[in-house]
Amino acid sequence: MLEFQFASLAAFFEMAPHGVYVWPIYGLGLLVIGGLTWVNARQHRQAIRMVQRNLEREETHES
Amino acid sequence: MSIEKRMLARELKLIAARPGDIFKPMWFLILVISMVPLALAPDSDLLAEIGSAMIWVATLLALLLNTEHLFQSDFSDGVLEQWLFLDRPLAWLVGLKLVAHWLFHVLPLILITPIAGLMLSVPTEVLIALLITLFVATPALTCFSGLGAALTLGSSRSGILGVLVMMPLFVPVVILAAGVLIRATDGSDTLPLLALLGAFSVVAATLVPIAVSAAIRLNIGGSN
Amino acid sequence: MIFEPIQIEISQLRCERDDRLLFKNLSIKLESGQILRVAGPNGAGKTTLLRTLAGLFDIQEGEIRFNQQPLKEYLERILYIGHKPQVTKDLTVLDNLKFLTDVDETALKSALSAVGLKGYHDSLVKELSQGQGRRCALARLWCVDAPIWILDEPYTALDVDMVKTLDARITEHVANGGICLFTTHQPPQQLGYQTLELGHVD
Amino acid sequence: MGWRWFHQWGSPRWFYERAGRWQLVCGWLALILLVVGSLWGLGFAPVDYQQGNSYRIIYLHVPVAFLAQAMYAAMAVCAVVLFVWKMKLADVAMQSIAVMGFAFTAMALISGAVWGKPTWGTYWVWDARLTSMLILAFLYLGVIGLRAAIQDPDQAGKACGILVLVGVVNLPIIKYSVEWWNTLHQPASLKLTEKPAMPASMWVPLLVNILGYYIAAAYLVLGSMRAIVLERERRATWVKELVGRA
Repeated sequence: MLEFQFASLAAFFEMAPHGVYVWPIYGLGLLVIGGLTWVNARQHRQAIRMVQRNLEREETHES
Repeated sequence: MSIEKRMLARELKLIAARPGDIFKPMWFLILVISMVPLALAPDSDLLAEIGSAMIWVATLLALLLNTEHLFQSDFSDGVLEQWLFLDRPLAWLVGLKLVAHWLFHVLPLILITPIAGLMLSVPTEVLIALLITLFVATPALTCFSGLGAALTLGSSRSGILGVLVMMPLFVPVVILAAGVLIRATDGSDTLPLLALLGAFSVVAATLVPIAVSAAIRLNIGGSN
Repeated sequence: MIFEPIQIEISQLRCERDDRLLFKNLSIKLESGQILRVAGPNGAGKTTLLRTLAGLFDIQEGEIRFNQQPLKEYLERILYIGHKPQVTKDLTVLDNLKFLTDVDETALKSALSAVGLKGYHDSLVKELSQGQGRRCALARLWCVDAPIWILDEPYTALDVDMVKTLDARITEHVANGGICLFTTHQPPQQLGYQTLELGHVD
Repeated sequence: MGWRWFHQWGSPRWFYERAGRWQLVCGWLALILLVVGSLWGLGFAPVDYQQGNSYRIIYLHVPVAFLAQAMYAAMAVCAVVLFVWKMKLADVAMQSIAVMGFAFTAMALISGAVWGKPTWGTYWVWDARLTSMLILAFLYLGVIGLRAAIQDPDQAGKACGILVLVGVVNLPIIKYSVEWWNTLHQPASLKLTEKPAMPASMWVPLLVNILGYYIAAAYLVLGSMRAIVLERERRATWVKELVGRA
C-alpha cells in the first residue's frame, strides 16, 4: 500500500505532466494557512500593545 | 383610520412628492437595455435570443437600485422609531411597507419591460413568460433587498453594501426564472417552475419581514 | 381627559455604551402627576435613559415596570418625541401628523393652532423653519392621549412664547394624571419638576 | 455541574486562558496530520488511470471544499447561540469563522479552477460545484463586509447573525437550484470528485487530510478568536492584569 509512486525524487517534483498544476496549489495551501497564522499572531500582539498603551496612559494620568 | 390605511396613504403622498423615485429606475432599465445592441450588434436574431435574460438582469438591477434606500430617510428622520409605538407588530408594518413598495415602485418597473422587450425584438410568447416570471419573482426579490436595506441602515458609509450582501441570495430566483424563459422559448410546460417560483416568493414574503423587523429594531437600538 | 393612575418603577438599572458605564443602580419611582427632568452633561446617558424607558433600547441590567407590568404592555401608552426631527420633509404638516396619530382633521388643526402653526397645515415641512418643524413634531402633544410622555430635548429651537405654551401644556398634562419625562440643558422656569442628575458614575 | 460547562463559555476570560493551550494542541496535531496526509497523497497514493497525477489536487481541494460549507453551518450555529443565549463569545466565533471560511472557500475555488485546466482544458467552467462555491464565497464576503461597515461590535454581530441565518436557510436552495440549472444547460460531463469506488490506498490519505484541515481550521479560528477577545475586552480588569503581569 505504501509504495513510492515515482522513479526518483526529481520525477516526484516534476509529477509529469501535471506538476505545474499540483505543486502551486499545495504551495498556496501552505501560504494561506501560514499567512493566516501570522495574521492572527500579529492581531494578538497588536491587541496586547493597545492594552499596554492604555495602561501607560492611565498611569501618567494618575501621577 | 386604521394604521394600514394610513401607511398606504402616506406612501402614495410620498410618491406624489418625489416622483423621481419611480421614474429613475425605469429610466435606468431602458437605458441599460439600449446599451445592449450598442455593445453587441444590432442583429435581431442574436438580440432576441439573449434579450429576455438581459431584461431580467436589468430589471433586477433597477429593483435593487430603488429598494436600496427603502428605510433610510425614515430612519434618519426618526419616523421609523415611531413605528414601534404603533398598535401593530413591527414585522407586520414592515410587510406592509414592502407591499406598498412593490405596488408603487416595482410594479411600474415590470409594466415597462414590454417596451424593453420590443427594443430587443423578444418574441411575444417569451415576453409574456417574462412578464409572468417578473410578477411571480419580484415579491421575493423586493423582500430580500428590503432586508439588505434594513441591515445596512446603521452604517453611514454603506454605499451599495446592501445590494452586494443580498445579491447571492437571488440566485435560486434567477435560475428558476431563466428556466421558465427557456421552456417558454421551447414551447414546453412552464407551470411547474412558475409554481416553485411562486412558492419561493410566498415563503420569502412571510419570513423575510420578520428578519427585516429584527434588523430595524437592532439599528434603532444603536442610533444615538 | 383624566388618566388612570400610573406608576413607573425603575429598579437597579445599569447601562454601558461603547465600553463606558453610563449609570448603575439607578432606581426611581414615578407616579401620575409627576414631572422628571433628566439632567447631566453631554454623553451622560440622558438620551439612553429616555430611549430605554421608551423601549427603544434593550434593558441591559435591571428592571422597568409600568403598574407592575413589563414595559412591552405599555408601549402604546407612551408618546416619545426624540431629538431627531420625527417628521418627513417631503410631506405636508397635516400629512405628517395624520400618519402618526389616529385623530380626525379638526382635532389635528386645533393642535396645530395650539403650537402656532395655524394656516400652515398645507405647507411642506421642508418649507418651514427649524423651530416650526419642531413645533410640528410637538403638535402631537396636543392631540394624542397617551399618559406617558417621554420628550428628548423638547425645548430645542423653540422661541420664548412656544416654551411657555409647552410648559403650560405639560402642566395641564400632569394635572390630568399624566407623567412627563424630559431632558433639557436650560432648566425651564415655569414648571415644577424633580431633577435626576446623571453623569456621576465612575 | 449541570449547565456549568455551558456557562463557562460565556466568560471571555475562561475562554482566553484555555484557548491558548487548545490552539497549541490543534496546531501541532494539524501540522502532523497535514504533512503525513499530503505527502502520502502526493507521493504514495496510486496514480489515477483517468486523470493522471492531476487528481492529487483532491487531497487539498476536497477537505477545503468540505470546510467551506461546514464553516458556514458553524457560523449559523454561532448565530443561534448569540440570539438565544446572548453569548458574546458566539459573536467572536462568528467573526473569526467568517474570515477563515472565506479563505477556505477561496482556496477551494482556486484549487478547483486549477484542477479544471488539465481535466477540462480550461480554468473555469460553470460546473455546479464551482458555481455554488463561488456563490458561497460571495455570501462570506457579505458577512465580512457587513461587519466592517457597522461600527458598534454588538450591533455588527447581531446584523451579521441575521444575515447568516437568512443565508443558511437559502444555502440548500441555492445548491439545488444551481445543480438543476447545470443539468438544464449541459448534460453531466466529467465530474471532478465523483468517482466510482475509490480504492483504500487513495481515500485513506484523503481522510487523514480531511481530519488535518478540520483541525487546522479549529487552530486558525481559535487563534483569531483569542486576538478578538483581547481586543474587545481591552477595558476589562482581567485583561489589564494579564498584560500588566507580562
